[in-house]
Amino acid sequence: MSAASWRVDIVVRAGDFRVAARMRGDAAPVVVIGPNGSGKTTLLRAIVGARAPELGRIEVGDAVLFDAKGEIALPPEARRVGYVPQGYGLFPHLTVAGNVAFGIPAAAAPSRVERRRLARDALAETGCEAIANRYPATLSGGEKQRVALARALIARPAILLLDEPLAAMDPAARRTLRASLARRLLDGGRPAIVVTHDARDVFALGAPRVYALEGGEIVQRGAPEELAASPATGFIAEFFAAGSGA
Amino acid sequence: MSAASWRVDIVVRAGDFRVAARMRGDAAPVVVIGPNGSGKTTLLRAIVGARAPELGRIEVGDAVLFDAKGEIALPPEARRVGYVPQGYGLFPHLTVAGNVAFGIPAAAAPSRVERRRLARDALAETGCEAIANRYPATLSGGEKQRVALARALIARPAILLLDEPLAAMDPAARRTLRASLARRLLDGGRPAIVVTHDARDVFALGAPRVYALEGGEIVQRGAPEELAASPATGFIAEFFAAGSGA
Amino acid sequence: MTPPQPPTARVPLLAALPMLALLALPLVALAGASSPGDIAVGARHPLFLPALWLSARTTVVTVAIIVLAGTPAAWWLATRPGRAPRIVEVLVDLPIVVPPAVMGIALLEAFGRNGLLGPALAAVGVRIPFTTPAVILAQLVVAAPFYIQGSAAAFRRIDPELILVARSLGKSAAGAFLRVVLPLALPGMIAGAALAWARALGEFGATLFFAGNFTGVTQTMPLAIYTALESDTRLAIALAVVLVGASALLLLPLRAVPALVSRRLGAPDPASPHHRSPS
Amino acid sequence: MTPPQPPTARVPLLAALPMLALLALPLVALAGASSPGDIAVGARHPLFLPALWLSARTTVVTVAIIVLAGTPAAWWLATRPGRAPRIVEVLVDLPIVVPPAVMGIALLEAFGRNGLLGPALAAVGVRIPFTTPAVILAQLVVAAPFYIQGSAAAFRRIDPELILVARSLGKSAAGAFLRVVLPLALPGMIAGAALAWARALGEFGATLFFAGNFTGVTQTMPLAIYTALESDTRLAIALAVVLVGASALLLLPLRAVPALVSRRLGAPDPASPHHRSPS
Amino acid sequence: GSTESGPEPLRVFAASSLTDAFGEMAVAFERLHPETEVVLVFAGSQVLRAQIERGAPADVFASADPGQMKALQRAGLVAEPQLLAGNELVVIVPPSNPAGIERFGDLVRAERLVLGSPGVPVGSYAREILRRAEAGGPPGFAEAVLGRVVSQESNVRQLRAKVEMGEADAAIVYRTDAATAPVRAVAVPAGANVRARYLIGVVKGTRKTEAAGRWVGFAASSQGRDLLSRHGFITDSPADFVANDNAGARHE
Ligand SMILES: Nc1ncnc2c1ncn2[C@@H]1O[C@H](COP(=O)(O)OP(=O)(O)OP(=O)(O)O)[C@@H](O)[C@H]1O
Ligand SMILES: Nc1ncnc2c1ncn2[C@@H]1O[C@H](COP(=O)(O)OP(=O)(O)OP(=O)(O)O)[C@@H](O)[C@H]1O
Ligand SMILES: [Mg+2]
Ligand SMILES: [Mg+2]
Repeated sequence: MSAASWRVDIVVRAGDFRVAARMRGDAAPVVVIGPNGSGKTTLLRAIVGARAPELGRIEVGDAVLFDAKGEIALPPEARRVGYVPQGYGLFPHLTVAGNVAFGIPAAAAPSRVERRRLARDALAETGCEAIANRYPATLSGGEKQRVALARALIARPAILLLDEPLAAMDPAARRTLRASLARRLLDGGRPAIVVTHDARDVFALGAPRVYALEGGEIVQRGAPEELAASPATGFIAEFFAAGSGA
Repeated sequence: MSAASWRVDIVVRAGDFRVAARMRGDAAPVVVIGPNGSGKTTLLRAIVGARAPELGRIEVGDAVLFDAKGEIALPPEARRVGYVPQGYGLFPHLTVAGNVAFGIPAAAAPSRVERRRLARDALAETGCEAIANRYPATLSGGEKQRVALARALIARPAILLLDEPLAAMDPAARRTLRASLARRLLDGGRPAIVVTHDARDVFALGAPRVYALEGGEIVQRGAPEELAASPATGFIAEFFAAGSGA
Repeated sequence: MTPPQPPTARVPLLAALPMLALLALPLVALAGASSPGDIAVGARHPLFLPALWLSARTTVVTVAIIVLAGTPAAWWLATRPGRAPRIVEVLVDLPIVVPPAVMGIALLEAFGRNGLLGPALAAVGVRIPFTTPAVILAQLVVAAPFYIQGSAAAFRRIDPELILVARSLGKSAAGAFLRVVLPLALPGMIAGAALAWARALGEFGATLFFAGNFTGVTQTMPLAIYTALESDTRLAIALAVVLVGASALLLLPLRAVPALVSRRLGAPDPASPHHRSPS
Repeated sequence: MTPPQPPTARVPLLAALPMLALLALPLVALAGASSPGDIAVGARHPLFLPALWLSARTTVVTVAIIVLAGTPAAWWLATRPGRAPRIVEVLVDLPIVVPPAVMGIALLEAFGRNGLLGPALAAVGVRIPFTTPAVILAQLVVAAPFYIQGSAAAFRRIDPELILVARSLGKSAAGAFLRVVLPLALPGMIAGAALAWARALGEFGATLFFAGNFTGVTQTMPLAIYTALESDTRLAIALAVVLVGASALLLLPLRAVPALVSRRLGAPDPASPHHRSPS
Repeated sequence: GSTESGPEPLRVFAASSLTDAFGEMAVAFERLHPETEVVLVFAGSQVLRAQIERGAPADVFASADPGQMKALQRAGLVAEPQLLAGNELVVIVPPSNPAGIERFGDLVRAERLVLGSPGVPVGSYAREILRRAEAGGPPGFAEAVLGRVVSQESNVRQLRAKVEMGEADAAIVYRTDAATAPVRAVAVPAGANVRARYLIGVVKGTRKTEAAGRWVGFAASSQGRDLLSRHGFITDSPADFVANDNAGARHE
């Protein structure tokens, strides 16, 4: 398998809820859409290693992250999966700069000065220079989300999982960050799975493939244009209709 | 002042940040827009009573909630202000039904059966019947937000403050809840202040007046069409442009 | 199928073992030092039943008072900003530092005939030293700090946003406290109450000095054990084993509650591989 | 301008007062019972300095061991689901219930010449009872439960999501523990350590039995106070007042830390009218 | 003295009530035998006994309670113990003497009397005295006095502290305890008094048998007896002690 291709084929359970997903991708970002409670977050959490699937296999590049048959389950730190959770997951005891620097791999920046510079650059990219020395408790919702995004990007993971990464952002920030994210993902040649409720994200990210999840099952997959043109469900139809300003 | 009219004229500080706002409204919902960190949440929290303004006065109907000169500062429970915070604020020790029933005023439903029926109705309106007996920790992001909304609506407050109440919802839920919210707010004749990053919310709610906040100051106010037509700032222009599908 | 577990899962138990073993060892040695026969003799000893009954009664009253009067103190310490509460907090710690016998003297200086409150108490015809209330007072002073500090720590971790929301939904400060703060702090409060109860049950020195050693009136289990020690070490050990056994039975349900409640609230996922799963 | 305060702000202090007064009263009475002259005599007494120094040394070592070995135990108790940890938790409580004198016997039964580990220890030439390590061991057993339970409660309140995020950012389980769990649990851990330290400092009964009353070797402050009590009650009180005063000075900075850290993390807003503001 | 360097010291385990007397005796002994360092360990006799039973490094044991000594002797842990000294009981009252107790018979006037628990020697002795006083005097005396008891205490320290603090109007303690504390002593009639016996013995298995023997000998020497009697102990005629044996024997 090429370094940037990945494959997820799992059944995962959260309480009574069950998600069965078979997905694959390469360096281009993949988008997951679906109504509230359809299992998008559950799916991402299984990939990052928060929850062990009941069945199946997860591969990213040459690494097998999970294999029920082979009894393989890498711990989260060995998976090289970057994760921006829906609730941001900022460390309350670290400043914004500290949160971002937390993700810098030791190999990437051996010196303190270098690390600080990297963190500052990442914060600048998400428009957060001004809040670098503040603690998360004092941030606005959108500010928190930007910091979480900057932290995940700096870690240079093998695959990036973003759970509604722009939901709390204002329209201007949404537009610039969407563009910067698209550039980052495509330039870096690193795969990503992005969950979103906004069809404009799908197009702006240039995602070649969308998976639509409903009730824990993948109900449709394909290029965004395909799904928009012939939606398999009412939800998919509405999703793309809303995104085009209806 | 009529029972449904309100007036907010305050200066409030959060750390180094300062918001100065002069707003008024009546039974029709008022929308507040602004970039991340412009002070929208700070403003709502001052009205609900989380933070005492440095100066000014807050009136809703015949009640003075706050008056710096008169040294009046009603405690939150006396303000009859319904509040859906950006972080949902669900009680983790209560089920979804328990969370919603928490808001029912004793006068509205003296009997247990009645209270349960009211809670069930409110949950049905936000599409949450199925999760009534679950605890918040197991809910998806959109589900949490729906519950928070149902809980605030059932309390029948004198004024309703909604902080990005639809941000985590899927497009279909957004559309139905927007409509149901608009109906509720107009039918009930109760004022509301809604913070949103989505221009479609402004129009769907039928808000006659929008306040645009930037850097803690109100930079423009007027009918949504007015702001869309002649935006005072780049952000306002982008806000309405994004909402029309650009 | 059990999901495969990461290799790190078992390290903490290994690291935890030395301390757990150290705490268990004296208890095991104690149990080993007394035969079932000794225990039967202990249970039939005339000191035993009155002392056990007195210990049970007094510690229940003590813990009830500690919870009722200590909860507001803990809330005050947890929520009041500024320097004063920090100083008060140290004051709350200090009774732990005072060696129990000295605490007995201190209580006499406070409540005794010539003590600070003595004349006032005498004027209303109340004599505290050498009575069962003195036993409770001694237990209160030595055990309350553990409850207060435990529940203050629990209160500190309540998200103020939840209180705000409860109050915006029409609950008074007291109502929000009862319906939101208390249920959320319950695990920490119960853990603190368990420590305080255990400490009250083991209280010896202050009681001995302040309340004396009167069978049925002030002779709690620790005092009975001490008295038995005077004549018969094996009897004393047997009584101690019974005390420890009875306490274990009472602590077990108490200790189950916080874990149950926390599990539901935080919902740390049992299927999550980065948490240890039962094995 | 001070923002106007809601009328409920002062109720909790009123409710907190009875308990705080009860805890303060014996200390005040104790201080009142000893004059500066007494204290000067106490400070010059030949027992005083060796005992104070021994208490300081041993309690520091004790608390260090408790924190090092107790933290993994607390983490295990806090994160391990299932029934076993609940039972272990009760085991951790039990040393508190055992009257200290009996704990001294139990330690002799465990580590003494004829105790469980006695022969094994003798074989490697180690004798523990009646030595300074015995003092530390006695303090360990009676004080560790307070630290373990306090920090387990703190660990239980850590959001598992934060650990997951830390590990997804490349930190090992141990790394996430050190860089995320520890700093967040620090206030609770320090509060527990303060209680444990206070308890170790006041420890008397188990030390007397297990370590004996050897000046300079095992005679800690509480034992010195006990010895002084034999000939002179006022001297004993003066020594106790010095002990309490010294402890207060050491506890004050310790107690300031948790409040500072919590304030930063939770950022409960000092301007918020539904929190009490300093007045 | 420090035990950290030099040869092993002589460890003398002694009942708490010997604290002051043995403290002085150690100074005198070390002056006489500079090669021997003495370490004194004070605790209740029953604590010391439990420690010696469990291997405490004691060389000499001095007990205030013959029962504890005999138990160790029976267990083969102490060689033939000797009589160290005797102690008498006295009534103590606060300096202000609120109940106006001037004579032993005034004990009935005490509103608050504290006695040792029946289980501890000082408590048994006190009850024995009351019994004897009644036998030789007014009927119902013992019962009347016992009716005034507000607390039973586990050791002499506690009895004395309560009188010192004015918490009790009177207590019955050892004469030696009355000597040091700010209290007034009221004598017990000679016919009613009992004598407590302090026994001293060398612990078996000690490597310091010689030094231990020297300590016991020093305590019995005229210098040692002088010192003890200055602290209120009775060192005159050993024969007097036999009569009270049963009081101590209850604790074996
Ligand atoms: N422990 C649990 N017990 C029962 N149901 C659970 C549990 N955990 C999650 N669920 C349910 O699983 C479903 C999927 O949740 P998930 O968080 O994956 O949804 P989602 O697709 O991310 O939704 P959203 O768009 O609202 O974020 C939800 O209906 C949720 O209520
Ligand atoms: N305690 C504080 N100290 C310093 N700055 C603060 C503090 N609290 C809030 N702020 C700042 O005040 C500004 C306004 O915050 P607020 O939460 O009101 O923004 P918002 O308009 O709601 O933004 P968003 O759309 O992201 O939710 C932010 O820049 C925030 O960082
Ligand atoms: Mg989700
Ligand atoms: Mg906001």
